[in-house]
Amino acid sequence: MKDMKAIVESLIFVSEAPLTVDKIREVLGEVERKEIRDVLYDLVKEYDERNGGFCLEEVAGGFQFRTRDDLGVWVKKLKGVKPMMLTPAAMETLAVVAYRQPVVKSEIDRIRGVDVSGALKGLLEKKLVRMVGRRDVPGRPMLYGTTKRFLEVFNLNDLSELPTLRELRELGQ
Amino acid sequence: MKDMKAIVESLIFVSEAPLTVDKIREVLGEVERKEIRDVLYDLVKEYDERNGGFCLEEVAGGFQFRTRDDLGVWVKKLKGVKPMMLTPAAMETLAVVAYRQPVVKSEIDRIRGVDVSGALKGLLEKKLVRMVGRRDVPGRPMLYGTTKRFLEVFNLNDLSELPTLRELRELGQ
Amino acid sequence: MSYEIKLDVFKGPLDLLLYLIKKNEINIYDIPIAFITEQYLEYLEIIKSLNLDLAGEYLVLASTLIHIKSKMLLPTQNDEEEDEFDPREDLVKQLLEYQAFKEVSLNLDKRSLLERDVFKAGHLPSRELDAEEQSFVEVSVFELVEAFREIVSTMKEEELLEIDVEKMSLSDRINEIMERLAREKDLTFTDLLGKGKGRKGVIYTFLAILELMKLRMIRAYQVDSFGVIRIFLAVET
Repeated sequence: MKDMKAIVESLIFVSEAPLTVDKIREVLGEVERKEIRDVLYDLVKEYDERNGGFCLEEVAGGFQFRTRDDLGVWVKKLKGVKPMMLTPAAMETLAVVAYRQPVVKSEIDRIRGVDVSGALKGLLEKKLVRMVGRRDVPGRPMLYGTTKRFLEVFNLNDLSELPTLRELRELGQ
Repeated sequence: MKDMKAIVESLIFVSEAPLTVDKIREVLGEVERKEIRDVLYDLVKEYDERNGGFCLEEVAGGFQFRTRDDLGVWVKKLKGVKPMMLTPAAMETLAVVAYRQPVVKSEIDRIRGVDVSGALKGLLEKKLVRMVGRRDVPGRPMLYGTTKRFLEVFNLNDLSELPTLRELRELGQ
Repeated sequence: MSYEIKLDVFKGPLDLLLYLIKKNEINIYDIPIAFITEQYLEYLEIIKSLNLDLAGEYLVLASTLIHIKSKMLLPTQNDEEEDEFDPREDLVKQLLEYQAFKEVSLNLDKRSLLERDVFKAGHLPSRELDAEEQSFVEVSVFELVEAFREIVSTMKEEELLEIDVEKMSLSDRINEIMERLAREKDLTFTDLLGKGKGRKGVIYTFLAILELMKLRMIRAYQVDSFGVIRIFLAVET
């Protein structure tokens, strides 16, 4: 397809969320996934080498332009916004949800040794955590897991990219 | 300033509206306007030559990344939304306001040969037209003119760049 | 009403305990319970004396520590049993697990977070498209009067008695409304009329709105009939 690289680039550019290969294929019509993927990795490499104000990153199962890591200070100066802050308590709660999902609140409470209601509510509001179902035990408590937004915010492609911790693996479930 | 080009690029990238030289200067601190302008035109040229999915354009007194004109069909396909639609009546009314501003409603009525209340209201709501004052005659009728948003939507840097009436009609589909 | 200060320094009793263990360079697998309990309670006292609200969990852990301490003081009943149960075992397990997650969370925090360290393209917001899909209808003075009548009818009787003549002039109210609109872009009718202004205040506000509409300085719209009435500035400031 003529100009495919430019088209793909423009599609990513206008997307609010990371753009998936499938979505691109939907727009382009009959094009091989492999072909799209090749174009995408070409672009990633090109922006990487250019080392400009932003780069193309594979995140949350899709592709998204993002500002270069070290330019964040300038952007913050422009936007004058307070960055999204997660308190240490929220970050810990999120870590437990991320590694133990699907997980019930009482288990998070137990691990953190505090009532995590407030932190959990904040994470739900920020759409980093969501309810994924109910555990099939008496009382049918709610199960929590992380969202696609969590992957997007933390620059992860999928959950398997979460850094593993030796201690965690040893402790197991 | 080291990396100024990348910084400027990232600032434009994250801006919602076209970014002005003044605003960039505010962020960068003590840098000559001329120096910023040079960097900007460098970038414009670079993107132009690259001929990728988007380019950097000077618009509404600032700079903004925009998808390449001829790729619009693909973007629309992705978004599945209709672009801003202006009825022929609205487009004509807008044209009158643009070319005759500041202008009173009765004058637009006269030129178009109909009562333009409805069309004018729509343009005010879309923020393409605004009230700019009152004419100093009995009844002190309201004067209308175009907005910054008008320049942005029609990709004009300033009013002197206004296309001819025929071109304008084509733009509005 | 108790004055509550959220203490962010410690993330919970386990965090405090870990801190004390680290500070005193204690081997986590062999915690001197008596010593650490004493330290822990001392910290709780300090926190309390600072008038900080202490979550119940801190006290729960304190009692757990005291309980373990007392168990360890008891002479083991059967000396022949070699691998006796260590009363600290559960606590140590819990501390290790918590410590692991604490490390994970610090790791997560070090990543390039979107909207904190990196940013995506600033799109011409899609909310503009949303806004265009709602077609506002300009409301008539008639509908304003109806909304006004409703607000007045819900006011309490004693508010009606209050008469305070020269507190507020119409032009003051007009200026106030214009300033608020310049700041907030659009306001609902009820926002502007507000509560707690008394009947006179409400009337003045209403008159100010009418006057501003007559001058075409502001416009009132609603999405559907009997919907919320929104007031917009009709002139760019």
